[in-house]
Amino acid sequence: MYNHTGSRGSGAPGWVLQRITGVLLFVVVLTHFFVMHANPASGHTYAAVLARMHDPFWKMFDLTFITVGLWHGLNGTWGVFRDYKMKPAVSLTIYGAIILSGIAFWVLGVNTILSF
Amino acid sequence: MAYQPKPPDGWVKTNIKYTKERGSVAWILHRITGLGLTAYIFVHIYALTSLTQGPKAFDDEMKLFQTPVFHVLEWLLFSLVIYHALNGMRIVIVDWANGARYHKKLLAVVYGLGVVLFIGMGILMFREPIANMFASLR
Amino acid sequence: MKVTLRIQRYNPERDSEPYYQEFIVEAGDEKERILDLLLQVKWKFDGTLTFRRSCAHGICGSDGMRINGKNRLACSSLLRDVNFKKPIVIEPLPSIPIIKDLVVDMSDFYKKYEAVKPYLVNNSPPPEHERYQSNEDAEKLFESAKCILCGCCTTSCPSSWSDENYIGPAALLKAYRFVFDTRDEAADERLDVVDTPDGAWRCHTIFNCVEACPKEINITWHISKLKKRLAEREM
Amino acid sequence: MIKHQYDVVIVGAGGAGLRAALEIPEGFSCAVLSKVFPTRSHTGAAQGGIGASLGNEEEDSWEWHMFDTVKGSDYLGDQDAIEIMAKDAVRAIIELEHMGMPFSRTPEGKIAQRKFGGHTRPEDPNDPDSKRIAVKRSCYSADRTGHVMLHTLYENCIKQKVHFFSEFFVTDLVMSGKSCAGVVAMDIATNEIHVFHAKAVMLATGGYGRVFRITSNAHVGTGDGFSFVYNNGLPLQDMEFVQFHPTGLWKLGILISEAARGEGGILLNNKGERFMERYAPTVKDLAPRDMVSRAIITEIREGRGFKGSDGTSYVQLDVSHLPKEVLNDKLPEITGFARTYLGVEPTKEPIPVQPTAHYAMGGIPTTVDAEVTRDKKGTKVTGLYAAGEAACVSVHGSNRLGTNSLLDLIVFGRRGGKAIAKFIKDAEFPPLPEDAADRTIARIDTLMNSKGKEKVGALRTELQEKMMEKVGVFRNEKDLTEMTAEIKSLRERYKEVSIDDKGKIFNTDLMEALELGNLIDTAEPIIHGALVRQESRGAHSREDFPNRDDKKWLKHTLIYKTDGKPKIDLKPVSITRFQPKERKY
Repeated sequence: MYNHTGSRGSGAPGWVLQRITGVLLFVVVLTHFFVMHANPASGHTYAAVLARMHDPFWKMFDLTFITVGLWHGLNGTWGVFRDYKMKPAVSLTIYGAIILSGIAFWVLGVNTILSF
Repeated sequence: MAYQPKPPDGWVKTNIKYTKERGSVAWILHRITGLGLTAYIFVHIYALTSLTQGPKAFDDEMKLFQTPVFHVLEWLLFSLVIYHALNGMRIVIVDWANGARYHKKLLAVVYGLGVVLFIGMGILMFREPIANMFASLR
Repeated sequence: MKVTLRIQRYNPERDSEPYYQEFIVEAGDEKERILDLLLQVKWKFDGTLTFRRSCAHGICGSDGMRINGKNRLACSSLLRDVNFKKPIVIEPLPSIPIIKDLVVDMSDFYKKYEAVKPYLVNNSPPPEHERYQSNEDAEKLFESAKCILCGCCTTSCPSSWSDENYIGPAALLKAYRFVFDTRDEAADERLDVVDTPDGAWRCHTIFNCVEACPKEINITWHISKLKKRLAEREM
Repeated sequence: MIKHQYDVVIVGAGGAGLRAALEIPEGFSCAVLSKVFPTRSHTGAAQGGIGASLGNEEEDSWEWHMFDTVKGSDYLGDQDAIEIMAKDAVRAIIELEHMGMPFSRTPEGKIAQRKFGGHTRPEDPNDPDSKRIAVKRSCYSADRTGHVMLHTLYENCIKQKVHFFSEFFVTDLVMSGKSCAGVVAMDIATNEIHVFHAKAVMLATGGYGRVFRITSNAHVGTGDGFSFVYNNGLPLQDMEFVQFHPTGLWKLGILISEAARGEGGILLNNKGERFMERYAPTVKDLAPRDMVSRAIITEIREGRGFKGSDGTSYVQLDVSHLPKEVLNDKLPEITGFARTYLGVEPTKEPIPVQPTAHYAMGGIPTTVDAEVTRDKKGTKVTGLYAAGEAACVSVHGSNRLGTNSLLDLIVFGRRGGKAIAKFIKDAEFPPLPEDAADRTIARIDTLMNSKGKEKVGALRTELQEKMMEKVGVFRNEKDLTEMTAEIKSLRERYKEVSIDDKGKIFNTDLMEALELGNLIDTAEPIIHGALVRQESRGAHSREDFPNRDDKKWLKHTLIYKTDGKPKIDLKPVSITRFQPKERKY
């Protein structure tokens, strides 16, 4: 039976941000891929990575990538899960897991970048 | 009520039974690639933590990733990226720029451009083996 | 020309599960309506076959059903629109309860329709004459006003399949119809209903509704306008 | 059996029923019963528009509208009622607009109007006797006027929280002495019998198009209301007047609105002639429907029709010369119908059309306040009301003009609602007879247990084909006499009908069998009325009596069911402003 759940807050900010981050990632990921992976011969030694990591531009670039990418991916994942009916406990667990793992990996990634 | 309507099929069965429209295929692919890429970001971040353990740990790991098998996997990963990116742009156009009126044309562009970029990327990535192959033919 | 209809049957008084039954009917030509073939079955072979029908030309919205895997109106689908070389598979609309054979329980669908306050609200005293509205503003509503409430869209939507609490494309279209009416004053109340996870945000622009709509309404376009309006309101 | 008590019960949720429901004041209970979900009602199929002398596009007046309606009715319409309708039309349209109906608009933002058959104005507005030319009087919303009107009315009913009983099939009236005490209905979903005890009952059950083979009407148009009244000893009025719409889609009968001709479409015979020029030199293709239908049948009979693949004949409706924008913006549905059902591309080729049974001018006799009357003196039946196509006020006389049906619904639906609202304030519930549902239960039991050989589908097809053949556009004594015998035998054979579905859930087999009974009940007065009326007037055209006979037949017929031949009574026509004249266009 249809049971309207009323005010669980607007989905608008999430929807708008998902699109903005999407457009951002479109640029960031493709750049990353072309720079890092299109040419398998270059840039994969410790020294080369270190050199890039000292460049503030690339540092910012990678920080953006990790932040925006994780947010976009996890918000999307939550969006997928939310489409299916779940018991509140299950849904809360999944939501928690998504947030915690997001924070954990963000810290992990930022720590890597900022170690240099 | 004196009668009990039969509850409907679950969503899995309905998804399987219902005609696969272009749009719904694109949506399913978008979800799968999205979930896949999110999982990959986790792996990627974790793998690069070896940078903090010094040059040896990192270079040893890189050796593994620089094998041909991983290059092919990388190329396949790119197909997920390119599909999710292009289809994502289509969704943005649908949502923000009247794209709903010509979504099928947009979808054709997504697939067309996707294939072109995928092949292009393949040529870029494997230009050395390809060049070698042609050289040996000469 | 002989055509085979493979019809999903279910009689709650007799059957525990739906099953399929085949009927071979005689069709004049490719322009025969599927509805007429169903009526042929009912009137000649098996009077127990149960389905809704009324106007028989796609304006009343009674005979929405799934024909060869896709939601359509039986009266506005002709033989040539489907593959009739193989048995034509006819099933009730998916993902809503089946009352009998092809008759489904639409009460949930109507509840969702009513949830968006589908009526003009204007509390200012009306003028003696009509409320003026430019033809452009009027035409913005025409496509959405075509809706016949057949249920083909909402029951074709994967978001509805996974959660029946999703308000569905038909109700969202109806919300558009009034939110964008220049004469209406209750847009905010309606947007409140729609601005929930069970509302517009569960639409993932899958376009199944557009493919299914027998009146060729681009429902997704209308929902996208609604989402933009919601986003603007929020910002 | 389940009993309900409501102050008002409205049967039928089309335009008239919904409009009436909106008039029931708060504090009184009102139930609207419909055998389909309200928005599936046949009002939704109306296309072209709703007539009112708004004068938004060109000068117009309600008197011209009234005159056109009177002339269109071939002077059989009651002029007091027509005056009320034509005067009230403007207010009614404005009210619909205020309710939210999305109309097409003029550049100034007013309701747009277009030409329609039979609607005219004097060429010189200051000289009422000057030549009359077509006028833009039909208010429209593309070619889905009925659809948006039905939805608007239903929406307003939701707003007012009207109580609907959807998919309840009414089977009988409950009469308590001389007044009406409610209705008996069957819940289609469960086969349960419900008795609705009411102070006032309104029948808004629509028409009977399905009596005929080729019809623009929905499958639900089975004349149920006519049958209830007829079987309860009350009369039906002017049943012989059946409107055949000239342009039904060939073979299917689906309506191709007069708006197609209002926007400039023309009819062609197989010589490529615009034949309406010969039949109605001034308004040509925009002549009233009865004349155009007769013209088409005449063309076909004289060999100027096109032969279809199935042996039937048709003429062509050509809209291909109209600008594409007109077709797309103003006639999208009907061009769609031609494409979908006949594979004809209306922008390039003409559409095959033939006359199709469309509208019941006659029906349940009522006063101008929708109160049902029981005799020629106009004695009212307490607590019983009727409106819409089921009723005969009579504003359409012997031939209805296009756009006047939607107008009829909202004008007399509202008046009926108001009359009911006034009535229920002081009225008491009439006693509910113990045996209220007995007749229905017996009828259903008989059908459910019958082992007879007759089948609903076959019997109905036979009825429809014979009616089409013998009681169609042209009629004569021989055919009609044969048909009276035929209907008698059909009635006998109906007793032998058995059904396949013996179940209790959503038994549409049973419902169709009950509807067939209603169809036969409705066909009988049509045939007898047509046989008795020895003249040609409006839609009733007797080959053996080709002229109008005002001396003898400027009268309404009232027809009562008896055990033998139905009893016919005559009722005077109200003539106020316009004396009968020859009807020429």
